[in-house]
Amino acid sequence: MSKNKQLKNLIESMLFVADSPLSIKAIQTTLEDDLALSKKQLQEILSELKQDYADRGIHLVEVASGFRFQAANEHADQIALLWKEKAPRYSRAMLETLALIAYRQPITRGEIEDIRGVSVSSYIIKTLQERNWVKVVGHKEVPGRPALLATTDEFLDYFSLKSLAELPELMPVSEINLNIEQVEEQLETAEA
Amino acid sequence: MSKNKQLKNLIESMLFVADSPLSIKAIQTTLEDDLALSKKQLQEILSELKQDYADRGIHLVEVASGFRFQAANEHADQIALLWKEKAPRYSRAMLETLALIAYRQPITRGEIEDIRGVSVSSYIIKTLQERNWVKVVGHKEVPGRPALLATTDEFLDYFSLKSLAELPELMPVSEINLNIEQVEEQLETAEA
Amino acid sequence: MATKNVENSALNKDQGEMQQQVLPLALVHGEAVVEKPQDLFIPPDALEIILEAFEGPLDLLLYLIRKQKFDIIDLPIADITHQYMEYVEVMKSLKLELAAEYLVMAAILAEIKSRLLLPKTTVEDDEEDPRAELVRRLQEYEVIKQAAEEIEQLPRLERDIHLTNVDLPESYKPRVVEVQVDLQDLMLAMQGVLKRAEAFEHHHIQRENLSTRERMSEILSRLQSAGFVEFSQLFQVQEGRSGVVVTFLAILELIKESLIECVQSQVFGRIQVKAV
Repeated sequence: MSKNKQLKNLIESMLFVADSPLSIKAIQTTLEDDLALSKKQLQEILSELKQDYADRGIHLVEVASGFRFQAANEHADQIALLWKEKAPRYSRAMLETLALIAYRQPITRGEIEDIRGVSVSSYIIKTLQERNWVKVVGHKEVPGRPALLATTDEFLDYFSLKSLAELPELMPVSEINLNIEQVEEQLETAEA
Repeated sequence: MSKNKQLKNLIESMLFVADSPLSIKAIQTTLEDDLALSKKQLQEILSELKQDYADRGIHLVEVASGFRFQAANEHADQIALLWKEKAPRYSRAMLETLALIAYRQPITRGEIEDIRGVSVSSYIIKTLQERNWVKVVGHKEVPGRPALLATTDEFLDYFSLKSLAELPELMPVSEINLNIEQVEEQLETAEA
Repeated sequence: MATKNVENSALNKDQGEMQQQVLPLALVHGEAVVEKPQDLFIPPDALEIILEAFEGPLDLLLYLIRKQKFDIIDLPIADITHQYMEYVEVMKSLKLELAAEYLVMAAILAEIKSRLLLPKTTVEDDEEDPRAELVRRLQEYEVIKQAAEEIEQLPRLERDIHLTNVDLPESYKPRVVEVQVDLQDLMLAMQGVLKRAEAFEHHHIQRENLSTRERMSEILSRLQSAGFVEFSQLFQVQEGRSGVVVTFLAILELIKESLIECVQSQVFGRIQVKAV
């Protein structure tokens, strides 16, 4: 391999490996112990590299702080699919709140909190409302007149349900529960 | 640009942008909604890409969990200059534990301790697990049901191996000469 | 160095006592010169360094056999035992666990020697050579020690292999990915709330006033006069969590004893409770 080709390969691999754009100055400084490179030399190499990648899947571009390789624009959409598996998931708090609204509607935020044993953040309610899955259907006639929450038709559409009656059946309480003996044992210990 | 060239560019940019090596299966799955790609098609594209980069500053290589781009070996020293921090060093205790897990997997911590003749600190096992090099693959059916440890694909990726079969060969026991004859001779002298 | 060691080793055999090597191994606190051990005896002041230099007694033993032509049989057992016992004192302030492993090895060697010194007639023929097990362990360890060195040499990420770092174009705006929710997840979440509300709350039971039996009676008398009562109506929010838990346990107990019945007229409808 020619000396020039070797030098070009070195610059190329540096640009690829660096975690931020590299300026001509930065390249010169990194290599100064081994090689004295003029600005002009580097500019030539960089323009050659730019040419090499002109019709490839990635391009060498110059941004404010230097040169970097980046994916070609035309593929960005499909590349984004790489992360589709990592699509955000709703937290347990979000799912449980939605479940309580779906199965126990209409329900107030306070009631949800009572059942879950922890407070429900406004963010959760807001997210569910923004997604058009949850709406306020009235106000409970108790002090403070808290909003009564219920699910929407969009919620049913999303889950391909014709009506709430099609929600999966919950296990009878006696089965969820459980291990009566164990609970009793603990209770006895607590009472003792 | 031809359709084939476009497809190649897309795969190229995906490989560059992905955070971890991409297997043929992973590429197929990512694009399945937009494009149906056969294994053969992808193999051809990958081998073309490998060829394209053969004499460049970076190469396309295959490791355990798929294909990735990495800097060509010959530039490693100079590229290392880009980073001031040193790569982590691993203690002998860590490496011996890792070697036992790699070569004798699945293995329990107790078995590692038996062979090394010293206890294995929890810190070592924890570090190996945190690095995702080692995982629990089951439990041995003996009292205490100790965890059975094995290596992961990330371990192979880290060391640029495609499979465990590529690990350096173990030294045959027959080559380990502990001078037992000599020892025996001396014993006879001592007994005489 | 190797030649010297052999000589030392030979001297050892002749005189049956400890010899110190000439070449320094390390500097301790800038001055003290520490020698690599010639047998399983380690000078107490060098103990810590030796323990760090070797991966354990097998490692040390391998070193001794290889470099010092150490003889596992011809050990001055009495001396070593005496000296090892001295460590126990020293180790009180150091890594006692590590020292213990060296002590075990010294004990194994002493046992091997004592068994070999027994008259042959008392040894059964089918009994294994006591050295065989030790040699097997040494070989097994040596294989792994070498393997670890090979792994250390393998080219690896961070040190020898550098990955490429390519980003998406800056102009690119990621598409908003809507969170996927599964109907099954929703149902499980609900099941989870119910289960946890029960499991979680009984931890907070205070051993006060509210006993389950008492509550069971209250519920029963209420049901007898009212017929159907909605499940949630049986709970008094004012009683706080411990009260709710006791009520819940009381209801479970009543169900278990077939004193009451829970009825759900619709799939997601409210649960009605009635006395049997």
